[in-house]
Amino acid sequence: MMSRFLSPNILLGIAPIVLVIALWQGLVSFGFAPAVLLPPPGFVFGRLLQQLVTSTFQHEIAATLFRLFAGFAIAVVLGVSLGIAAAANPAINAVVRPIVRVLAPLPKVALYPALLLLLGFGHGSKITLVAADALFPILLSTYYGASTVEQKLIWSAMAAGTPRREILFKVVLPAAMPSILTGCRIGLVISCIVVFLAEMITSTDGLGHALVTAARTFQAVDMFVPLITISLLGLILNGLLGAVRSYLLRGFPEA
Amino acid sequence: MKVVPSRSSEWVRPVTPHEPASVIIEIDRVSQVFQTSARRDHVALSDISLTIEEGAFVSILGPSGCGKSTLLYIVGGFVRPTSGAAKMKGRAITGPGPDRGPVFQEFALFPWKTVLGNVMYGPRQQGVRATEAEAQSRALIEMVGLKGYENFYPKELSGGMKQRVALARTLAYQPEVLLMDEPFGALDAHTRTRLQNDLLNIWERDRKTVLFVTHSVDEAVFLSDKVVMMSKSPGRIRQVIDIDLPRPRRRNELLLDPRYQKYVVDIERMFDESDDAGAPA
Amino acid sequence: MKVVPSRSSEWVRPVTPHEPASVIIEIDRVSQVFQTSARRDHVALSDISLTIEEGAFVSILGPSGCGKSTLLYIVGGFVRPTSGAAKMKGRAITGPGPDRGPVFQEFALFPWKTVLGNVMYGPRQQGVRATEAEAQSRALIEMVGLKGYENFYPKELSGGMKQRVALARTLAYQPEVLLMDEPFGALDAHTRTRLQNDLLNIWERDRKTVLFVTHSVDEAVFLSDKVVMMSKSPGRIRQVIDIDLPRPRRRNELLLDPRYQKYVVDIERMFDESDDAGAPA
Amino acid sequence: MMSPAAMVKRAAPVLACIGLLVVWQVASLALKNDSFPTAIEAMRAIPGILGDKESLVNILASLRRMAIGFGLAVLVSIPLGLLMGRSAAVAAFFNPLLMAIYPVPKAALMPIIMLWLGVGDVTKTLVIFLGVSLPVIYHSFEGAKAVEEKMLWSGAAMGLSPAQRLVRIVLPAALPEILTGCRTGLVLALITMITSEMIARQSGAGNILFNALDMGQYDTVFAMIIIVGAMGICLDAIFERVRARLVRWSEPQFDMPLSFS
Amino acid sequence: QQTIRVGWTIPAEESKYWMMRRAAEFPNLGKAYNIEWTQFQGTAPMTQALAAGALDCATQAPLSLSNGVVGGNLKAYIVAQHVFEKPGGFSVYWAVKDDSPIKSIADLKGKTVGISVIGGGTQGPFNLLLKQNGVDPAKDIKLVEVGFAVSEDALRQGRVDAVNMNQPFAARAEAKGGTRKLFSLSEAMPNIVHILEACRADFVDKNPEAVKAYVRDITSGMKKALANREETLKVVNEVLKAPIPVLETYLLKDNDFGRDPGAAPNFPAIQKMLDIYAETGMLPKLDAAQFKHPTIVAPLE
Ligand SMILES: Nc1ncnc2c1ncn2[C@@H]1O[C@H](COP(=O)(O)OP(=O)(O)OP(=O)(O)O)[C@@H](O)[C@H]1O
Ligand SMILES: Nc1ncnc2c1ncn2[C@@H]1O[C@H](COP(=O)(O)OP(=O)(O)OP(=O)(O)O)[C@@H](O)[C@H]1O
Ligand SMILES: [Mg+2]
Ligand SMILES: [Mg+2]
Repeated sequence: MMSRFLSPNILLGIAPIVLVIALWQGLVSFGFAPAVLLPPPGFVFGRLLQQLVTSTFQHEIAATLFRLFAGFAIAVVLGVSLGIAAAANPAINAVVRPIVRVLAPLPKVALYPALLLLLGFGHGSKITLVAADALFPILLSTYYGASTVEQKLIWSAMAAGTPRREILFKVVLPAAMPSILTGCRIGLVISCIVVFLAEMITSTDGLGHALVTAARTFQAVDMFVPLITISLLGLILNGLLGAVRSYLLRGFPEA
Repeated sequence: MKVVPSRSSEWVRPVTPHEPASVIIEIDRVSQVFQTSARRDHVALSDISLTIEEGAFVSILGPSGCGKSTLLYIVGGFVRPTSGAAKMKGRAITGPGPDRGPVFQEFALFPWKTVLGNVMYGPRQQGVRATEAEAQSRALIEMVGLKGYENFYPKELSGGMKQRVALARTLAYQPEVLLMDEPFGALDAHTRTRLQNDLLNIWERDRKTVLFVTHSVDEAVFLSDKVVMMSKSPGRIRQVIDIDLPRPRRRNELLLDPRYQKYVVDIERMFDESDDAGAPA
Repeated sequence: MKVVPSRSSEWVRPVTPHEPASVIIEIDRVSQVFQTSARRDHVALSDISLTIEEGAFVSILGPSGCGKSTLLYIVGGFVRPTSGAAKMKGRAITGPGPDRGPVFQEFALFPWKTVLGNVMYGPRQQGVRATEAEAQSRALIEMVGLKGYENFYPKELSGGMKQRVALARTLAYQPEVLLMDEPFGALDAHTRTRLQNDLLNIWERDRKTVLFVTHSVDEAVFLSDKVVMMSKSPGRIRQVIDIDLPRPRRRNELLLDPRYQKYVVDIERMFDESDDAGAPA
Repeated sequence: MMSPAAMVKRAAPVLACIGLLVVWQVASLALKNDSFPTAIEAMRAIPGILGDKESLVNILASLRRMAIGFGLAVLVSIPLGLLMGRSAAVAAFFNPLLMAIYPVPKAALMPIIMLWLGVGDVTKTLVIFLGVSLPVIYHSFEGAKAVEEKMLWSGAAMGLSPAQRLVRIVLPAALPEILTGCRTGLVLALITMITSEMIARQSGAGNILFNALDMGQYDTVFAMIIIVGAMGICLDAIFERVRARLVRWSEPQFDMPLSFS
Repeated sequence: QQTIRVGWTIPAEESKYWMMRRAAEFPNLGKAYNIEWTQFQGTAPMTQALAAGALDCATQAPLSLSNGVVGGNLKAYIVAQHVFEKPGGFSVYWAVKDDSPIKSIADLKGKTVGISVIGGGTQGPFNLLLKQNGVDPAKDIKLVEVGFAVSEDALRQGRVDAVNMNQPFAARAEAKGGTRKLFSLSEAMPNIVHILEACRADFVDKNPEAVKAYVRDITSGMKKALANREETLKVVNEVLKAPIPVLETYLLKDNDFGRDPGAAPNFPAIQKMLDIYAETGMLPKLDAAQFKHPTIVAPLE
């Protein structure tokens, strides 16, 4: 029922993050971690603010965001449509299910070298990797969500003359929405991780690239700036997803 | 009451139910056996045969769990009977269609749509233009007494209100056959009486066929041309009673009619005769 | 009928409802306002005050959507009223407790438990030993006519069967106050009558207090000491009527009693007087 | 005797696998790319791996870490997710924190993780733990949110304390959704089991795979990928068994009418 | 009995591979001290692990070690050396396709060039060479990171115009043909030291005896590796899983890196490399002497 963000809730949410930062500061101050490996948070946030206004850093963020969104969008479209199709049609299910069983648990990074050669060192290979990793959580959630849709909802729609194909969009999709959105949330987090990983393995720009170059030369502060950025990005994207969620699920009791 | 544009508004229904009408629904030796989780067979319907004439109002009465809902699902085409077959206009029923509109016992409203959205769904699906569908739907919502609740989501409605939305949703797309599963079960007497009259009006005007599950003998006799009495364990048809009362019927007149009272008393007695608290087959 | 071990089986309930009994539930100027998704306030209950004496059988009658369920939720402690307060035995109700047992309109059975598992849940929770709880539960299941269905899961039951399981589940843990929301709404007349009698027996033997929502004026008059009539938009109490009929009551005797008939007719007329199809506040 | 349709259904998984291999074979032949060997080349390398005792020890070591990581993650995440689902305050407290922490790639934190946990099993198990817990927490969270309130009210009226309600009502009611999370968790467990061995390795399946990758021995890389895929099939089959047992009560009673023709 | 946590990597640390695979031939190993082996992907993560105290000794490149010293407060001794570029032997080189129009370093202008690790050890000499030929490594070329394992494919697929080659991948590519050497690192300086063995200074100071025994075994491991090529091929095959026929084409032959028979670090060469890094702006000026322990350094008998 509490669909609106109340300010006490925001405070509650900020509290643990502040605690973590305090813990971080404590670890540095009391010597549990040398500053060269774990720089004090003040430094990192200071540098972040400095960096944010530079065009190079903005360019890195833009590159990462583009790959992130492109890959995630592909994963959502593919995952949702395949998941629903598999839940609705036994023939498709018989094909998709074993393929998913095999492909889902594969470590996609191991295919990254092959992807690089196929798609080059630019956006293409990274977007593909992000999509491949984010796809399966979304697909699985959609599948399970769609296969537990209340039968009578489908019956009602069919009796109202909805053609079978449209049932998927008009009933199964909205009814499975809570589960799909959970899958998307997981897919989004995975996308964040994977886009970073891909950029760390090989790239010439992006936050992941900024991170490895800093890490190799032990510039701890510069290394933490991309980390904090991705953290903030995660928070922001999650907030957006939360807003989308409470809009889409406004009729559901759990919203 | 001009909410649902009638298909043939000039047409007047003959008042005698016994005129030779064409058969619209034919249920032919239908049985339904469920596999329970305990891996046992459970016979819900056993050898049901029934024919329903076009334009007839048929009620089904029977003890709880005797298979009334299951029978409706089969006619609706939602469930395939284990054996036997149901036909509509001579063609086997293989799936749901907009010619048969169900009102489910559990309502089954779309939780992601508002009251208006739920009611408009059918007409929109049938290709009615948005403005027109909305006007029709609003009229139906008003008819079921939910004016002002158009933008409420199902979770914000009371049980009886949900039931009325489900009723309006099905009426909105004007199916030829209505399959109604205790559609007034959660309503107070007053609302119930009003909706019974509304339903009769629509039925008489649009020459619909209605298959109506109810627990109220009263209601069954008041509304129907024919009452099907079922018995339990396994679900069978016990008796089919033709209700030979003049139409149009008015509640207050009918209540005083000794024929009406006799029907009610007879049917009630019949139920009392058998103790139906049986165990599953 | 020896299914529920009575707490004081020798105690005989006085037949006159007007003896000075102690108040068990006190509802004091309760209002309930819901926030709808459309961000509007919707007044479900407005300024409700009501006292219920210990051991009384009180029915609530009212048009669909008038706030009967909401009122029950407040007494159950499931919902905190927007303003006003409900008290039980002088103490403010702050949450649910095993002293008040609800039977919900939507049944709310545990889908992962069988019929037996659902019914046994309460007694087991109260610390009754497994064998004893099972014996009691089986007896209750038999009472509601579901013998043979003990190992069925809720999804395998018909609507009326689920409702009976919900009833048995609540009776099983013997709450002092029963909060019943149309507990017989989905039952056929025959089963309904049987369960009404069973309920009266339990109530008379165990001196329970019952708050009973129903849509049947008949049922309300037959069962109750007091009928609360509510009106809609926003939900208010219109009138409280004491039913001054002798107990124990037998249905067939009562049907012939002119006092009974007068009550029914009076209450029905009262409802008819007002047209309650209001819009939300 | 099986009907032809049933036989096709039975054989579908096998057919799909064969189809996958054929597509792979054709694609790799068409692409002529050394780092993308043909399916046959990759399969030829499998006996070499499975026949080698050391490799088997490696694979078992990985599986052990995976089992521990998965088990711990499930044990921690389900209660946390359920609590978040039932208490707005708990959700408001943890959600932003988790959403700030999870997107950070663990590989990037290696220097600090190594500082406290070294480079051994603990670190890798932690990585697996984090991978698995993400979907389990969030599916439990959503599952708990969607539990019908009146079921909880019934429980409360029977005298269940909030903690008991969480365990005895929210948990079973949310179980189908939780299991969906576990299913995704299983996938991520296998992936992180391998990738946790990318940077620092002592023993493990990832060790074999990434060594081969570093050495440009792509047939071994892809043979390992096939082996991981096979593990995926087995684990999923086991999982589906367990799932079918646990949530029999929730499966839809009727076939999806979409396929009803 | 002291345990030493050792980091290693592939593909050119034969004496350590011997110790891992033929432990029985090292009498002190397992008696005087113990080793916990952890394999890493590259030297940079090992530097981080050394700085974090998660490793005691590890394979290092001069650049990564120096980065650890400059940025990570790492104090370490170079106790042995694995491979270097001996004149006439293998030198990491940049290859182009046979039919490529690129004939000289100057032709690289405007091209996409692959390098195994951007900012890695080879980039100092590489940058120097480019500069000497009038190419600005920062502006005139597009540098992409291509691991050694995929460099051949990347070149053949046309993803890069030139790419660096290392053994054993170079040997494999040469056997196939179709590529040609454009320039090699040895043109920037001779005797480039590729990988070393380094140990954390605090660990050495605390456990001088164990480290001494370890260095002694590295020395003898190197001896064994050089003395018995047949067996070394087998050992390397077990570790790298690279087929013996491929190893056969280069390992410990003339077209391989150089190995000092006593695994002795070549401090002057290291100093020279540090100077190049300083010159190309990758590092501040450093003195190689700080890495030298007075007694514990290979060769130790
Ligand atoms: N999925 C199922 N598995 C097993 N048995 C089932 C299933 N669905 C229904 N049944 C059984 O079939 C019988 C008929 O059920 P049905 O819902 O048709 O009854 P009904 O006449 O509509 O009852 P009510 O008036 O209570 O709604 C019941 O005994 C029920 O237990
Ligand atoms: N969550 C909610 N949000 C907004 N309005 C609500 C909500 N829950 C209930 N209402 C409104 O409160 C009013 C009373 O609902 P309630 O369920 O108490 O009615 P009722 O008397 O039990 O009706 P019925 O006989 O149909 O069950 C209704 O108008 C309903 O729309
Ligand atoms: Mg039914
Ligand atoms: Mg209600």
